[in-house]
Amino acid sequence: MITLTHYLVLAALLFCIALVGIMRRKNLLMLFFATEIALNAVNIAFAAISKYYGDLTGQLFAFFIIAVAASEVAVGLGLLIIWYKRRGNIDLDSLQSMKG
Amino acid sequence: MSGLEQFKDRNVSQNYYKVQIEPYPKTGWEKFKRVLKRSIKLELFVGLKITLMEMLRFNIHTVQYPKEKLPIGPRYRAVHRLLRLLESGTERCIGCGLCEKICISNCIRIDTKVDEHGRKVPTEYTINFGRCIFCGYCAEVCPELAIVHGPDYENASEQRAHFALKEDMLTPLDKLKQQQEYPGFGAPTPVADQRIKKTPLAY
Amino acid sequence: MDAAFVIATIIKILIVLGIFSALAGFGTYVERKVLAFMQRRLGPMHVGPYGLLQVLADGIKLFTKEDFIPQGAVRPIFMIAPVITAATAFIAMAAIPMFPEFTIGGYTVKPIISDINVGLLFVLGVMGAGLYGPLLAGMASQNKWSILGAARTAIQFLSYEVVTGLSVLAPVMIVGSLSLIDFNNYQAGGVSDWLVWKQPIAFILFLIAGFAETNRTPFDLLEHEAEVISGYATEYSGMRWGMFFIGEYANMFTLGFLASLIFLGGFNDLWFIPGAIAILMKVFFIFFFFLWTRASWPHVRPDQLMWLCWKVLMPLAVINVVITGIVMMF
Amino acid sequence: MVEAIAFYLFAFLTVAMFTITVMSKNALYAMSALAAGMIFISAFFFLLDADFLGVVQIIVYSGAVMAVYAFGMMFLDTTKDVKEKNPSKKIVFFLSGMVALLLVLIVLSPIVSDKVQALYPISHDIGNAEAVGIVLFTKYLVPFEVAAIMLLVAMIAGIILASKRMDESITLKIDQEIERSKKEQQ
Repeated sequence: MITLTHYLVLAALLFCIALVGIMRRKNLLMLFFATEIALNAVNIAFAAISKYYGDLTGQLFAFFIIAVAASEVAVGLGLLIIWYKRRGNIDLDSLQSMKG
Repeated sequence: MSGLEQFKDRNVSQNYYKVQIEPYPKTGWEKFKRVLKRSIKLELFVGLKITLMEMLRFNIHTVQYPKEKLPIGPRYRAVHRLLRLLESGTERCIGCGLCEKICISNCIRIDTKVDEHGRKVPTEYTINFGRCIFCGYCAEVCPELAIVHGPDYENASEQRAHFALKEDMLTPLDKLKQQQEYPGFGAPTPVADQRIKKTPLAY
Repeated sequence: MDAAFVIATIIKILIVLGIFSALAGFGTYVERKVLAFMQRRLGPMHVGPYGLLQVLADGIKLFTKEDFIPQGAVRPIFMIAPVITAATAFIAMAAIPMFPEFTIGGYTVKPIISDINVGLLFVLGVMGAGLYGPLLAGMASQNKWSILGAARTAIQFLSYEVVTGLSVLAPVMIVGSLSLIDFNNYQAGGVSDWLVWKQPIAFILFLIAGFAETNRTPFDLLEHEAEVISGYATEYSGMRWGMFFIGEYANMFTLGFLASLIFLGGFNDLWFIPGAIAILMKVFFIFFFFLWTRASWPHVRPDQLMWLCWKVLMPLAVINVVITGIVMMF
Repeated sequence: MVEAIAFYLFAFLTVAMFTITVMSKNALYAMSALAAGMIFISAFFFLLDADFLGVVQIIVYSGAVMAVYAFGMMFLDTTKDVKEKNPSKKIVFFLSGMVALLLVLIVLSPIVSDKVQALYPISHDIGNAEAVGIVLFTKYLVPFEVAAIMLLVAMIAGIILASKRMDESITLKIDQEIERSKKEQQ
């Protein structure tokens, strides 16, 4: 029998994978990938909680998270394109030009 | 072969007609008018109608090539032929090497020797058909009308070297009777005599 | 979850896979013949009677051809990309009711592999996920033409998915369900009940977007020979290339079934024609329409494609949805 | 039984795919593994009776978001390895601490959850899509509108950001510009 804890552990596991990715990646695009994993992990947790408590709020939160992710992609990719045009690469280290 | 006569008529220019091209719309209003005209006349569906009518009419023009063939022009430039003299059957080529010299893709090779009658004959005559562009210069330059372009255009083979050796091109002795005089490219036309103007000896 | 259900599902899956793979091959033959007739040609004539065995010859050729992988390519992705195209095309068929229910030996067969209540969205979503085939193929090929094809895949499929979704939204509002069986039952009352009369704009938009999503001719910019050699499929050979085409033809049939189920009355009886034959006729008419336009209409440029999608089709779709909503409110 | 098998299968698949995404040096592997993982996650939603959410996951995430990322990936050479930074010890300790905390919270959650009341209970008479719609357009109408406005803002922002100086070529730079960008980088 699969319980809520199973789903929560899975979500936590995926979230940790995403955290590892965020720590590790230097490339801006790959960093975005890791954040998408984190959002998805949370979505699983929300859907599972929604099912096991018989409450639709969790699913609705998942919808809103998906909407946030979609808008994040639009804006993030636009910024990324601008940065690429200016610098010719999308390394995170090159974003430090404002540092004194 | 009947029904293919219409393809022989290559003089198509009499059926040309000029397409009237409308001036390209510049302002937005003109563009809008064009869109309106096109959509009300449903130009896209006119195209669909034409193709559908063609399909229903079933007016097929395919020539199923290996089974039926279109006639080729009498002076078509296909694989070369080396001709023989009709009476004696000896080779016409005198090994002068003009074709070798004029060949623009540099694909003809001749090796000659002087035979027992004191006559120069080619021992080797090869054309590299990987390089030959069938321009016809060799046939045009040949003073003895020995090399001509034959009508055989179906030259598929396992090897590139086929058709290219002297034995392949030369008329076999037993087929000497069937060798038509000057059939192909490089020979004078049948009415050449009437066309030739005598060169005056003194100006 | 009894054993009979599992066995029936497996049999249905096998039948769908077998029939549609074969139909994809036969589709190429029909396409070549129809195009040839429209262009005053004969098409394939040599292999078998009227060239019927040409399909077989092509199949043998594809299977025995060398499976070539370029040196610089990303091997696993390159190898898996055609499978994605074929697989998504067949997965999309899982939620499509192909025929009316019938009974064999006392066992009622539902000719749908999985009746989920969001069937329509599922089909559209999986067909949308099919864009990964050309996309990954183009990006993994290490070829400039391929990457151009992949970029075109991304913009074209992404843009037209919006139009497909919005155009289907208005019929969904009228029927009030996302299940394709409900769509079919809504139009049970004969030709006058067909949704195409209530939603003509949605039907036209859906068809146009369908052309773009199945990569058919007025919009087949992914592999427009004159511009990008063969687009994403430039480096492919043999059966991997063949799988792209099985996927493309399967998608054409999926779209045919979708359009006939949503707009053209589905598998309801048509006058005296039984429902199963009626839907087959509709699907084959749409398939024929695909070929017909291919013979008649020219390609569009990529910028015209984007212009058409975002400045013409999408506003039309949105206006259509709004008007449908207003009409339904009163 | 079937549910357990499906859960473990898809759990394994998603974890494997996301691990590839995070660990792979090749951007193309990362992208395709992420897309596959997104689709596998929709399987969990189907398992959890959230059909509509599952389909939205396939359409929005795999269909749109990942395709846009793939479009962004055309800037990278997909066959080249991606450079990475090495995280410091502190971050690793922090991460493991976070994991421990999360696990404690997860194990504690059933104790807390006994007191939770369902605010918008799932009714099984109507389908998932209808149920979601009813709650979304009554109780959550304002957040829904706000989300719509946010998407609109994001769309406009994306268009403006990406189309700025679109007429300038990024591959065919004139020499002065190349010199200038070299100086900037120094």
